[in-house]
Amino acid sequence: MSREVALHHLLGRTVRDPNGRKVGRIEELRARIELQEARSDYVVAEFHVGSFGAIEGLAGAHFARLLLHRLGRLAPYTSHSIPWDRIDLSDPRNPRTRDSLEELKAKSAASGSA
Amino acid sequence: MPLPTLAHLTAAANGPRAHRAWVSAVLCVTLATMGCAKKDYKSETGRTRAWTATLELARQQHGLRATNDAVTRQLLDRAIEARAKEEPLLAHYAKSDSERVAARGVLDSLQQQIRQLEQATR
Amino acid sequence: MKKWAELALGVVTSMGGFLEVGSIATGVQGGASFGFQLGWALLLGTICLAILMEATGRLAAVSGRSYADLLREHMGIRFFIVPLVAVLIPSFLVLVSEIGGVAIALQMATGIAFRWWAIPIALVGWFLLWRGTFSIVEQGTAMLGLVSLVFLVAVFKMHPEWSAIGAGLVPSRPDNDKAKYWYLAVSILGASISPYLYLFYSAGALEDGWTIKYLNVNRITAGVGNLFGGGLALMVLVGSAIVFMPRNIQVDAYEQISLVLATPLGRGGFVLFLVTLFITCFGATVEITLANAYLLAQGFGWPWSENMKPAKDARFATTYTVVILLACIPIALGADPLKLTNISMVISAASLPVTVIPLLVLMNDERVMTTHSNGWLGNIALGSIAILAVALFVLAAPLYHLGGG
Amino acid sequence: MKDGLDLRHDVQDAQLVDRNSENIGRCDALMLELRDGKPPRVATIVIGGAARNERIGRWMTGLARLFHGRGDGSDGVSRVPFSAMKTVGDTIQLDVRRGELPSEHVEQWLAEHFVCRIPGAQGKKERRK
Repeated sequence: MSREVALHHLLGRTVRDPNGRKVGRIEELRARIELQEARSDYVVAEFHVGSFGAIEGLAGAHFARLLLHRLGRLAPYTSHSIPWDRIDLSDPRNPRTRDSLEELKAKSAASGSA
Repeated sequence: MPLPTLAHLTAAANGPRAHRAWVSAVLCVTLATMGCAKKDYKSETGRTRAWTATLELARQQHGLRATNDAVTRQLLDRAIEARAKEEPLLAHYAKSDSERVAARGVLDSLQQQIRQLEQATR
Repeated sequence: MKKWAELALGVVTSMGGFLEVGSIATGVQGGASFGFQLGWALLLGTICLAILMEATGRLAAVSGRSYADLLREHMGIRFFIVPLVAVLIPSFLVLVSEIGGVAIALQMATGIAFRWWAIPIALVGWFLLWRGTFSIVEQGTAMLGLVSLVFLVAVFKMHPEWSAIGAGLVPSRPDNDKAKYWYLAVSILGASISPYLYLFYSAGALEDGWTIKYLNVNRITAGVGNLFGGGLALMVLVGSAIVFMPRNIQVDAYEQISLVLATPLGRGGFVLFLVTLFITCFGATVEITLANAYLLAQGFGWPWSENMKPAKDARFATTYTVVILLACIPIALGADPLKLTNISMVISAASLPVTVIPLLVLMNDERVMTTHSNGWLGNIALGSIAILAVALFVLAAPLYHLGGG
Repeated sequence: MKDGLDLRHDVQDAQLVDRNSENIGRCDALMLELRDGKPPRVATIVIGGAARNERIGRWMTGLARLFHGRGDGSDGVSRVPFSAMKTVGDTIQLDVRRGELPSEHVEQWLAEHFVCRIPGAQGKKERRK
């Protein structure tokens, strides 16, 4: 069974962990090529979920944040790269991670991308 | 950590509210700009005197053949138009007797300039 | 040798194309009411414009893409609509004013009422766009626009106190009529920093095939060319200050402006004023029409180029045709060109944030700018313009209420 | 080519060109196919029409309905399978011909019924040096 969903319906959606806590919003989907016998397809490999909801659309905040970042990593921005199979899209309006927020943070810290 | 790009920043504001706020802000400014400047006794006497001075300069330049008849006539028309508009405005804004007398004087000297320029162009 | 020719051409193009209906009208009104005192607004506006044009030109030369194209791609269609509308509305109003300027010049020359000229002007402008190439449209009108140097001649002939003009370049507070002073400052800024100018400039960089090798040409064209152009606009303000201010003449109609040049230079000055008004407004008419078509075509991904046959980019050609024909309607119906100009300049000033702020972000995106992204100096400059733009957005409407009209 | 495609940054809203490098609009929407037990597949690029209006906002959908009346909104929409993508860079090249795309019908209609009826539409314009 397959369903179609538009990319712009996923972007900006709030992602929650199994306990209902907010992980962030979907900011980007990274696709990779998947080689098959007859043809090759692009498939979504991972979801980038970040906390930009906090400073909605304020382009100027870029510099404020850059400054904060330089001044001692005070920037409130966090992001997670979540592999496709660790996110549950059975209800595309309410995406959920399969890992809890703590596990995600641990993984992010381990891969050094926090 | 990647730096945010324009796309990231706008992604976060995907809700329709932020967008609508922008549009309505632009609309408000557009509508608000359709208003008009403040008018009072001082501004209107100033405007009337400015037309008197314009016609004086226009008559001088007309005499020197520096301008053409078309512009002189257009300035004259504009001045007549302005005088017709200022007369009731000044009557409305002049609050004291002295202001009314002064307003009369300002309008009369514009009328005099109009007459003189009319004669010069004839 | 070729490089020098290109630099000279760039400078002449920005200089000859600088004056248009807005800078003439706001400069004359500013000079008549406040003497040299508003020179700083012109200087500030010119510097801001030079910085914005340098940035959008660099963006185009480095990425090979126009500013409108990048706006759409990086903001997404949802947010692109905001700058799209916020540029289309004021630039359409400015376009109407420019057609009004050309029409008034013809009225003063012939005595035939300006409204009858609106449709012929639109048709001639359209014909130039239909048949001409980009360089004819841009450089041709700018070369002829050099006739505006007559303002410089007029000012020299009147022997102004240059130190007083210099003093006006430093901002100061007015003694009276505060609302009018700040309103005129905003409209001078709005006339100098029109969004259509830098959108047109970045599309033009692509029409001229700029690459990364053109960064110096861009810097000089945007910097030196605009400073010279701003200098000319300052001469308009100074001339008006010398002729009108001692006589207490306020400017309520374009016909009055002809006296600025007729007084020091006689008949020759008068005629050259009409030619200047005609050429500069006509040049701006075709450029704004094109800027609107560029914005839509690049935003929606249509084929576009002024160098292509209209049959090859039908939507683009249809857009400029419709835009210029629509814009002549208000003038044909007899709308007051000076009032229209004043309103357009204020709305134009208010629309700046939505095109300036995204530029600041794009100029720092290394995926777009590679190694040519903004340094700290460029960021401070653009950041200050962004703050100014927000201030103008907030203040434009109230100031128009209090001081304009 | 770099490792992977960022669908939002690299694909959505990107300038699309056809086989002959002519502009054919922008990626107004990107459809993903969600599959059970398999990663979502990048399925279709959509150009024009209802998807674009919907992304702009509800007001645009309403506006479009006002103009087009009863139409189901599928007119003038091109749906190109993502497998037709040849290259991704500043623009995305699709292995299609401009003439085949429903979203390009407007361009062709305007060229035929408006632009080419005006003299000079096919006349020479110099290419720049």
